[in-house]
Amino acid sequence: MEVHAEREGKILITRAEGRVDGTNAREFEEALHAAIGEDDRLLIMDLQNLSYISSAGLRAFLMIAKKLQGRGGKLVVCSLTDTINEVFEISGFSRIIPTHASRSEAVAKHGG
Amino acid sequence: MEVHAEREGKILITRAEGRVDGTNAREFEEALHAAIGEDDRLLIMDLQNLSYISSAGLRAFLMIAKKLQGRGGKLVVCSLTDTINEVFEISGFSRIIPTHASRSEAVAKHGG
Amino acid sequence: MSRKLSLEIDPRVEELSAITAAVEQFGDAEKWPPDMVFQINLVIEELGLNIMTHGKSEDLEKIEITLTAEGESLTIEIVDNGHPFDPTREAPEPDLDVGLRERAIGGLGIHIVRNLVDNLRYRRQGGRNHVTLVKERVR
Amino acid sequence: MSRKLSLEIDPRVEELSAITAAVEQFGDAEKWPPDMVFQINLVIEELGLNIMTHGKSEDLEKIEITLTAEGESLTIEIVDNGHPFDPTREAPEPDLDVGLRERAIGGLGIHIVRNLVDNLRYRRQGGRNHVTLVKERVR
Ligand SMILES: Nc1ncnc2c1ncn2[C@@H]1O[C@H](COP(=O)(O)OP(=O)(O)O)[C@@H](O)[C@H]1O
Ligand SMILES: Nc1ncnc2c1ncn2[C@@H]1O[C@H](COP(=O)(O)OP(=O)(O)O)[C@@H](O)[C@H]1O
Repeated sequence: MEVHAEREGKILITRAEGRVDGTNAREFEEALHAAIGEDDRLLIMDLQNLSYISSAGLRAFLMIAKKLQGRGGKLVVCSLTDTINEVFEISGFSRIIPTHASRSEAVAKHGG
Repeated sequence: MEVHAEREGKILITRAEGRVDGTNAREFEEALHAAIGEDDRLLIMDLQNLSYISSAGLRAFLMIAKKLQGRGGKLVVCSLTDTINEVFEISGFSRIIPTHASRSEAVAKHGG
Repeated sequence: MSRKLSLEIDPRVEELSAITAAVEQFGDAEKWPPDMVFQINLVIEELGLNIMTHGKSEDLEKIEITLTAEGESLTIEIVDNGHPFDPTREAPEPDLDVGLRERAIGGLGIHIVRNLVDNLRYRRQGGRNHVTLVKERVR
Repeated sequence: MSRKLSLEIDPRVEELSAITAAVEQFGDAEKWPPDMVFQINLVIEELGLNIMTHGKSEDLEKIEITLTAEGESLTIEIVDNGHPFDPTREAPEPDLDVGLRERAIGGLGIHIVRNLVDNLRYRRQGGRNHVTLVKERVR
């Protein structure tokens, strides 16, 4: 698992790569907390290269989404593979975390 | 499994490649019979690229060795991998089929 | 040919990686699509981690995971001697209709398992939990 | 983690290729050296083919092959319901001291098996032959 962070204007964009499972979900969450600066309000997580996630990893997404919501911001995800998308659907995440097909779509929708 | 035949003067040299097992030992034996001409007396089989052999394949070696002996010729093998060599040793083949480390050694010893 | 793979692991999270690798190889041999490998690993991780975290008891020694491929269906059996626990009845369904603020953390594992397999059965036998999952091949 | 792979095959020579592939994958997972993969495939082929050719009876339906890796040793169990046959006693040792002309064709399979494994046991149980082989890891 790897987390890469970059900025596009005021938007924080992270790419998650590899597997997020019970062996590394805590690390994953910590990497995200570390990437989020005090002034960040919008985090777009690009999941194109996320190959696996289990409920331990979903927990991290929820924590980050709640953290951002707590300061009036939000977490948005994009570029989910079919199976990751299925897991998000089953978990009801698609109803509470805005999900987009591509990064540009996410930026266009939430970046303004 | 593949059998390639070539000639070096009066010597017939065959290279056996791949696996010779219960599924293809008969084919293997037939390919050798087909390669041996009426006048051939010395067959050197280069086993460098033989990756696997079972007793079904050993049977073919013995048939060919007997056939050549029957006409006053002989079968010689060379370039056995360690495990093929071990199987030949266990089977007592090393005592009845001359075995050489390299093709040139086999030619030098039996080709004259 | 039918094929069965049994893995016996210590109840430690670190064993998950070895399971993942074993399931991937089994899936390769069975020519599963990658999605199916993901899903099978997921259900095994969810139930396996639950045993390690919630099912832990003095007795818990080993977890046995068996994959049996026959024709178009895959059967997974997970056996442990931790606390008796029936995932078909005892885990409450998570409430997915609330907003982000009210949304509970956790409680998704068994829900995911139920949604990904075609059949889920439980029996307690000889002091051990036996959870059996059946999954039809994904195309 | 200990690992066990069970294969159930029809008694047909064509099944050998599937066994070879399965043993190779199991060996990869266990990080066996290639020599060991060769040797394990060889002993399984020798005993498996014998069951298909010599052990054939009306009853013979399936052959079960189980590989169990634990620590440094590998145990292989081969079970069939063909004719009763005890390879530890009933197969005559081939005469390897005669010359090429007198040398018998065949009769090498069980001899090879005996020489490649560390332990070979037989029992007849429930109308089935159980042959158990143990091989310590080759380095
Ligand atoms: N093997 C088990 N033994 C005992 N209790 C369990 C077991 N597995 C699950 N549970 C109970 O069921 C609940 C729901 O499990 P699950 O859906 O996996 O979510 P989570 O593990 O995140 O709570 C757990 O919180 C726990 O109380
Ligand atoms: N499963 C079996 N059932 C009955 N007889 C067997 C079985 N396996 C081996 N045998 C007997 O033992 C002999 C030696 O077997 P083996 O060493 O494999 O050589 P081969 O198969 O070439 O004869 C066989 O010829 C056969 O008579």
